[in-house]
Amino acid sequence: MLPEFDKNAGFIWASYALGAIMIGGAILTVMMKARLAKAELARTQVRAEEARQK
Amino acid sequence: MSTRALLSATDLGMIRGERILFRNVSLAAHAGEAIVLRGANGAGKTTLLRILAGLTRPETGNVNRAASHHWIAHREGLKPHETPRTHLGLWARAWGAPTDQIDDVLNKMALIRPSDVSARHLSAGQRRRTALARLLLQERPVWLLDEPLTALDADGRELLLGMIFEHRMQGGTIIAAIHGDAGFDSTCEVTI
Amino acid sequence: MFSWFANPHRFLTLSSWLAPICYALGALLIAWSLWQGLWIVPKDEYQGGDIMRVMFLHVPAAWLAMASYMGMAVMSFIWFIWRHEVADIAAKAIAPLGATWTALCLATGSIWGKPTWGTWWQWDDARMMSVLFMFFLFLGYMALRAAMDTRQKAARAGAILAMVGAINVPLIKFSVDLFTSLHQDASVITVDGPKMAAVYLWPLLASGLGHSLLFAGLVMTLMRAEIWQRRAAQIRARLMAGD
Amino acid sequence: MSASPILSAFRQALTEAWAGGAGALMPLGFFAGAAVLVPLGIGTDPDTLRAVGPGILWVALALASLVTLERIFQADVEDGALDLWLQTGAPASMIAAAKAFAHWLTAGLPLAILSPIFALMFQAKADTSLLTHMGLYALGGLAFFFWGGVGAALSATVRRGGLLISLIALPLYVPTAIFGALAMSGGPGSTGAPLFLAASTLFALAVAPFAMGAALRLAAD
Repeated sequence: MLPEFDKNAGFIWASYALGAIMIGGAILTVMMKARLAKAELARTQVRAEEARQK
Repeated sequence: MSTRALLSATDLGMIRGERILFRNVSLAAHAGEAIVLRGANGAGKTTLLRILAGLTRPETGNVNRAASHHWIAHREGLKPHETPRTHLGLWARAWGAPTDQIDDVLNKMALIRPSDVSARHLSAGQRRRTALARLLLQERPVWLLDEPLTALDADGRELLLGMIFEHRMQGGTIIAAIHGDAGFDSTCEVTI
Repeated sequence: MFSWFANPHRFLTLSSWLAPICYALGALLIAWSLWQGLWIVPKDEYQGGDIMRVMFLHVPAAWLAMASYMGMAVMSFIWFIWRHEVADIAAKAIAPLGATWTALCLATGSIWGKPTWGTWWQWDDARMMSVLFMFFLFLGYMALRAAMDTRQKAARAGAILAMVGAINVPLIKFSVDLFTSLHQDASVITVDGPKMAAVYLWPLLASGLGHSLLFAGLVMTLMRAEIWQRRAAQIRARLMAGD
Repeated sequence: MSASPILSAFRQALTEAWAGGAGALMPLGFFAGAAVLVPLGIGTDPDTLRAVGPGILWVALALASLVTLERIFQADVEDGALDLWLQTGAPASMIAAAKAFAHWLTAGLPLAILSPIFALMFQAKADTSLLTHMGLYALGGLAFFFWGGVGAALSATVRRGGLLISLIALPLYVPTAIFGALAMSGGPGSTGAPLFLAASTLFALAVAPFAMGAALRLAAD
């Protein structure tokens, strides 16, 4: 199923593997950062709400 | 006493990082007046003074400067290699003030003896008096003083209070951030 | 148009639907270009055989290295002049992502260079050298922002550096071009139009667009994270101040 | 816009550089160190040294400029002089340019003037080209001190900002280093390179002061 390449196959797969790792890593960190920030904001808003009620 | 304010600020606000330092602070300094800024350490007294001096950009509000001002801050602006004489000489030339008056300014500030000692070897009091000597180099109506009394001994305080009194008599104004007893009667106090 | 940048709230609503579209479209285009580039497109002996297939990753990364830095510089300029917060948030979000694609470009270029020119780093390659200095400009920007103590100072210092960097990019590019003699001249977009066969060109443009859309989506998500972070920090500050 | 504040800023920077002693001697020591260490590292065969010489001296000049630049604005921030300079009414860019120029005069120019000695150590032929190279080192050094000045002003409030200055200044030094080394290589393109070097230095003199001024206003904010 994978395509057959000539003698430089190693270099080609290495490049694309590196691309997958770096871009995949970027996507994961960005998504994780967004989720953490959103959760942190929600938590802080709840705390602010409680403080206002006290 | 002319009613025109020498320096006025309206609705000043400042934030540091995410913390609101102060909000809608307004003041106006007229000839002969003295405004003392009060507040705990780190409350923003120095920041407010720096806004009035035009060094710091306020978050909200603006400052209207009708007259030139002197700036004497906690960090005196003395280079380690400068002596009182060269320091005053440099700033007299920078401001276009006459340089022949330097000797009697040094005399008035009791700095004749250490006048050629480089700042690195001066005492804190002598460094403070060298900075205060800049006030006499050129006649500027507004004096912005940040904790001017620190590091001054008894006759140093006496000297400064005399200068302040004389400056106000000649129609100048003072805005000073002071911790504790000011030593002069201020027309109004702004607490942050 | 600039007032649009001013309001973080408006940006949040806009990006809530625009970012997913960028992700979807970007993924689609990248997938198609990969499928074409690796499976369909014939080997080109003149360009060194199969190794030229790396270009479907290397060329978009090179394009994004330059485009993202210029985007960051424009955002910095808008923030510096009109103080629109969203512009600063955009510049701050672009930097790490731009640096990632720049690093990717350097890495794939080096891997591509080994079989083609026999060295892992071709000093005489003007484009690779320019991308290398873009990488340093990104690092300098991020290091400077991190070294500042408040958010406002970081924004202002970063803006100054980004603008100085951007104004120097043409000079750096020119000096590097003068310095290098041996180089594979830019085969995609040249004065007399793309010289490449259409069968290579379409996947290349598709992957370029795909990477750009993915990049834009990631920048928007990172900006949303930054806005939430700042909101939380402001609420915490008010809580601490007790009003 | 009276010039007296700018002249005074220039004079203060000049005396500060000389008084501290560090101004002139440290970069010289750094420059000599780099120039002496390299032959020990890459071998002393005359041909390689003659080929590599100009390039090494450019790198040494760049690094020497970074050594002195870290202090020129940081000192003013710490002792409060910057606050005074920003209130003299003179534009911050002119004050910054005066200070950067003063530091070039006390550190960059001496290195350029001494460059023939190091060039001879790198087996350069003792002919008039040494003098023209001296001029090129001076011209290029000016661009180093102005672009490096931007990095120094931006990191004036950063503790141990030296590393940050190098990271910021490195890409900005590239054109000067390339044109400078090319102008001295004698190979193809070396006739036009001095003009490009002059052009890139003029570009630095025109652009860098405004960036330095904005950065100093930020440092005092």
